[in-house]
Amino acid sequence: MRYATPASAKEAAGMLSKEKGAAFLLAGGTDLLVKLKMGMVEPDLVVDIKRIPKIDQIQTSAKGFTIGAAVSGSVIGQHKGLKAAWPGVVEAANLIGSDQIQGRATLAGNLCNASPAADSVPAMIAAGAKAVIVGPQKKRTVPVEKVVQGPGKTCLAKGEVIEAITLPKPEAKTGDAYLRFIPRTEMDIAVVGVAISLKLERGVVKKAKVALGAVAPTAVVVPAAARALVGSKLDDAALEKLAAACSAACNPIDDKRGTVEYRTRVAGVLAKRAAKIAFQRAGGAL
Amino acid sequence: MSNATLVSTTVNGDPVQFACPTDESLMTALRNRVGLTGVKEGCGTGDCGACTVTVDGSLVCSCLVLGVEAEGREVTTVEGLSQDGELHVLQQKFIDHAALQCGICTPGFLVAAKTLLDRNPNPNETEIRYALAGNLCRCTGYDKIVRAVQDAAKDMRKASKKRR
Amino acid sequence: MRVSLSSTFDLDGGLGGSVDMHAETIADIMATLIDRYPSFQQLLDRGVAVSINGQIYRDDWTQPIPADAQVFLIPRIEGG
Amino acid sequence: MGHEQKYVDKKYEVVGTRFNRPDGIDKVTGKARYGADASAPGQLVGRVLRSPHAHASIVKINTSKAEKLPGVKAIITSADLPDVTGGDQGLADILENCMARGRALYDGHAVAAVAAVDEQTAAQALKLIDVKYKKLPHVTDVDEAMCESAPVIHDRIITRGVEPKPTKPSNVAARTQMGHGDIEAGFAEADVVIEKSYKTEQTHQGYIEPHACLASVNPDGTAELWVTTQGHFVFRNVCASLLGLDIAKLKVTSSEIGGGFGGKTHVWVEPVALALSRKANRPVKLVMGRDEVFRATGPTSSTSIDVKMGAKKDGTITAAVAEMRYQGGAFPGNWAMLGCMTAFACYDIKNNQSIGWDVVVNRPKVAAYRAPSAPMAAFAVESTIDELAKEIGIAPIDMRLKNVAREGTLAPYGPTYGPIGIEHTLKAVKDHPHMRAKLKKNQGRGVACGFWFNIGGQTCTDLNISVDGTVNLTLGTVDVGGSRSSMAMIAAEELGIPYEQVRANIADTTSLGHNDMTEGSRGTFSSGMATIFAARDAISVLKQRAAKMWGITEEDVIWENGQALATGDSHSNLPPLSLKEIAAKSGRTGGPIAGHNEVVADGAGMGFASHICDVEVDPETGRSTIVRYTVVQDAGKAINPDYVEGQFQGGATQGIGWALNEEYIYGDDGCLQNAGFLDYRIPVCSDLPFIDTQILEVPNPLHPYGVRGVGETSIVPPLAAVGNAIANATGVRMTHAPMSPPRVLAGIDTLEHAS
Repeated sequence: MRYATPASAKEAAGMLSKEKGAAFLLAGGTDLLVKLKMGMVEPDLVVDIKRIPKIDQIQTSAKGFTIGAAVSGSVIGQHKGLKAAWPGVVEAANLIGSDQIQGRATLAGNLCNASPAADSVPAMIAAGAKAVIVGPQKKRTVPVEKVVQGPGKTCLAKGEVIEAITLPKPEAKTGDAYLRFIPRTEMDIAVVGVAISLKLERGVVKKAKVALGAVAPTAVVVPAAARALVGSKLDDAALEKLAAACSAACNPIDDKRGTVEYRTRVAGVLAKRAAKIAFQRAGGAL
Repeated sequence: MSNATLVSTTVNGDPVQFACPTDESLMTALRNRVGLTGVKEGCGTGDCGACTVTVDGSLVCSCLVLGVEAEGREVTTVEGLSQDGELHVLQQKFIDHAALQCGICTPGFLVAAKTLLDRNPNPNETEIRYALAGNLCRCTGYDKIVRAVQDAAKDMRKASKKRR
Repeated sequence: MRVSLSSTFDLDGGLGGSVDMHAETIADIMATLIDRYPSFQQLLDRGVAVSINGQIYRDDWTQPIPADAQVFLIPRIEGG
Repeated sequence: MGHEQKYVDKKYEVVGTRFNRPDGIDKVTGKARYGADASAPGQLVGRVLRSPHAHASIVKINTSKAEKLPGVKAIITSADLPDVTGGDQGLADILENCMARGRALYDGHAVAAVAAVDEQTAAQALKLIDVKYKKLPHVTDVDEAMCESAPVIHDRIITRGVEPKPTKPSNVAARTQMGHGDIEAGFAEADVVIEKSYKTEQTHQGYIEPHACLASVNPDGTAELWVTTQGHFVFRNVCASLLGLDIAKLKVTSSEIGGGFGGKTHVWVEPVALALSRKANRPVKLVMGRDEVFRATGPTSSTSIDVKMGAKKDGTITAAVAEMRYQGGAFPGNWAMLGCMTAFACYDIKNNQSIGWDVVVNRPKVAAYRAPSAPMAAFAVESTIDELAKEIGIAPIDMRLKNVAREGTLAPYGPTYGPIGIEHTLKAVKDHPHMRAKLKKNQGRGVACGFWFNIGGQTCTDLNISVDGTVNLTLGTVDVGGSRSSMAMIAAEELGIPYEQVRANIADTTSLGHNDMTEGSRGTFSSGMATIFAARDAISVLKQRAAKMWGITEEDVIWENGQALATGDSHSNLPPLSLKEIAAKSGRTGGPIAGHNEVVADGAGMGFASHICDVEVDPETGRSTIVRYTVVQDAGKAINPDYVEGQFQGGATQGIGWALNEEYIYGDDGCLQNAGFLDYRIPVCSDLPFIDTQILEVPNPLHPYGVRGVGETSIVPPLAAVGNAIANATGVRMTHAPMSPPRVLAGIDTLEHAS
């Protein structure tokens, strides 16, 4: 296995595109090193992007936030501006593993690992996050929900590298939240994850986006769930409709972490709870 | 040793060089090449925290870091906690409170607890419990560990007040 | 003296029961049982402990047995 | 002299106080050396190839490609571990478990092993070993394994304990029955009868340190083994028997042990490492990965248990029957028998009967796990008692007190109890402020009791006094929870010197006589007893020497508070001689001063506990949170209360993990799906509250200080305590452990549909 530390995203892309063997990108490494240990991957080349200048920083601009691909969860958790703007995204990012994992795990890595149960992905989708992708030739920006195409599969072409995740500056009266269900209090993979962001106008939900994790091969956006919220003040009827829409959107599997029935049911339960948190964060009164 | 790479790094304040295969974890490199066996392997997959160290001040499972990534970084292990032959307050409190039974998880707990107290000198019980959730202990039920950290935090706050 | 057997023991066709004998130590009991019941050796190989007045002895066959003691043979246990 | 085992009430100076452990500094500084922390010149790395199938014939193993890989020094299969067990089926089972012999019996069963110059080469060599399997039908569920249609795993197994003796082999290794009274008459007397079936899933001891050893065998048959174990003397004997070595020529050193809980009482990779070293003629270090630990080392049984109990309206239990099925993995064990012995042990039930079925399945060989087999039986029985209490309308705590076993009660496994502490624990629970604390919405409270025998066994201890008066205490029982500290305290107590003057060490197998394992809660009980006797032995020498120094007869010397005193009017002018003074002159008064003891420390004294658990259940997700937990247990006498509390808290937490989330999950293919700490969910720090403890001391009549074993009992009550709390919070009686969120939610659903 060769190990490389390129000085730019473009250089990284070049290395990956030229490699004939199995090449892997290393950011936080919390997924890659597990796969290495278990013998699931045998890389010929590992490209460590952490030496790329500024890739471990969060940039704030008038348009929003640019989170470098090597920014760890603990750095995200300590960023006051980001926390105030997108608390749901920050919470989701911080739910990934222990403090030790937080010292390494990144949003871009969580996305590229393309696990159906990734915590940060539904939250990023609900918040309208985008991935800045650098290839050997060109750069493109893709909405997060378009990145993952199936378990372990992304839209990244050979040689393409996610350089950063961008989050828009939230509109006024916006709130987001992410809740997941795990059997313990920490250290588990989500059995169900629900992210909701919504915008209020005079106390009524004007816009909403709902995304679910761990209930389908990829995170799913649920327009019907968003429609259930829009126009409501989060009354019980709206919440019941939301729950029903979320449960209906589930297409999970039975596995060691949860059953189809349980995941479907709990998706609705968490949706209601997450909606309430997002609603209050947007300034709504329950 | 195929594809061995020479790594120059700082471990517990000392300059250290070691050669390791590129796919070797920092945990294995620290244990087998630097001789710091206080870094324990409980799982190798980041789930137990026994191999916890800090890299440039950031808390990590050293099993989820490549040895070659340590190039130019500063690594601190449990062996670096005591200074000039004196135990760190946390180390002493772990002994005083019987916060260890078998002791295999202790190095990881100490590094994690120290990182917590450096960041938050006055954590409440819940904060302590969540900060240590990445460290598994099978012997103690965590009770005496949490008490030891609370007591150490108290002493450390007193000491830092005195210094000021 | 009456030596009772745990009903988990099968001695030549019957479960449990009791055996009358003269015994001053645990070793005496074992010797008598091996003598009278050839299949007892197999039970012994799998592990037998002796309860004398409620206290369990697993190993020390020199343990004396008081005249009016309640003696009970039970399976030898292990722990964790 | 002084080897009187009987309890004597007295005041203590050191015992019962709290001292820091001698291994503390090494363990907090990272200096302590565990199984994987040793190395030897020229050592190789050992790795094991494991079966990916639940049950398969091994048609052929081709190692030729792997052998050609540069750096590979030895490859072994079962052919390199010939059966020299001489017809001892128990040993033969251990050998076959260490390395499959023609058939892989479970997912993870070792089929070959390699020793190579480094980790990378060893890993590559494993990939080059070509094993041709022929898959066979498998069974992993205990109930299914008992069916006529189940694939029979061993042709040699004919069910024991059944009349007439079966003619055909099956997966049922043995039937056990015990109890007393007239069951039918007992149920006829009952006003209320409850009958329920329970299931518990398989759990693992979950010690954080994987099995690890460093083996070195010489061509002349001498060998050394450094290993993490609960009993290096037993490991020595077993390994020597399996490899055909002379016992005295195999030196085994126990490393610091990173947790065992029963799982390190059995050999797994040690004989393999020795065989690799024998073949390679170099030291071999073999460290298991976490996935290997889960797939191939000692989990506890999964069970299926039916309980029927009847009671009168006043709460008197008139009859109790349990039928319990325990699987022992791929090899027969006596786990159901242990379940039978413990099921009703907390109670005085006139008519009771337990029937046990020991069953084999295609899972790893079951090993002891802290009070083995008792927690599952207690889950079933203690849950049923709560149901009875509910039906009758009596408080569960009163129901238990009404039927509690006492001194003189006939134990369900036969004998009559001596002085025991279960009633004391229940009364303490009843009086505990925890029982009166207010519960919030969705919260419930449960109480449950637990029993474990505790065992003694062979023990051997040396106590050597240095010329400066400091004392080396040499022990042969591995220190798993702080016993070195407790033993040093006992030696200090007996000798009358400060704790700091005693250094306790664990000896290797060449330095001391045989010691049984640290298992069955015996460490402090048995080594403690041997330490007392060794110290008293040393005191008699000290008195002889003092007599010599004074020039008086030994009969005129007594030992008090760490010094020799001359008694009698004629010697009243002689100043006392301290241990230090006598030790300083030892070279001139007859040589070194030492005390020794070899003992079979039987009579460990039954351990009883009662636990209180408060739980909060999320009615929408079925998730249970432990909000408060109290352990009350009889320790006989707590030598070092810190470590006794630690045992209570640790055991309770393991039980809570089992109650809530821990379980082996097998796929339809018979393979283990959650062989890691990510999905085998042991409790993490944030899952728990503080675990309150209350130590009771009902002296064990067969220990000089009254000590009882304390290590295991605390894992017995939690399953039922949690279950009873969930029932109290939700009205749902959970009969399947772990009571994970999906199971609890399903239970809540059933209740809602019913109403």
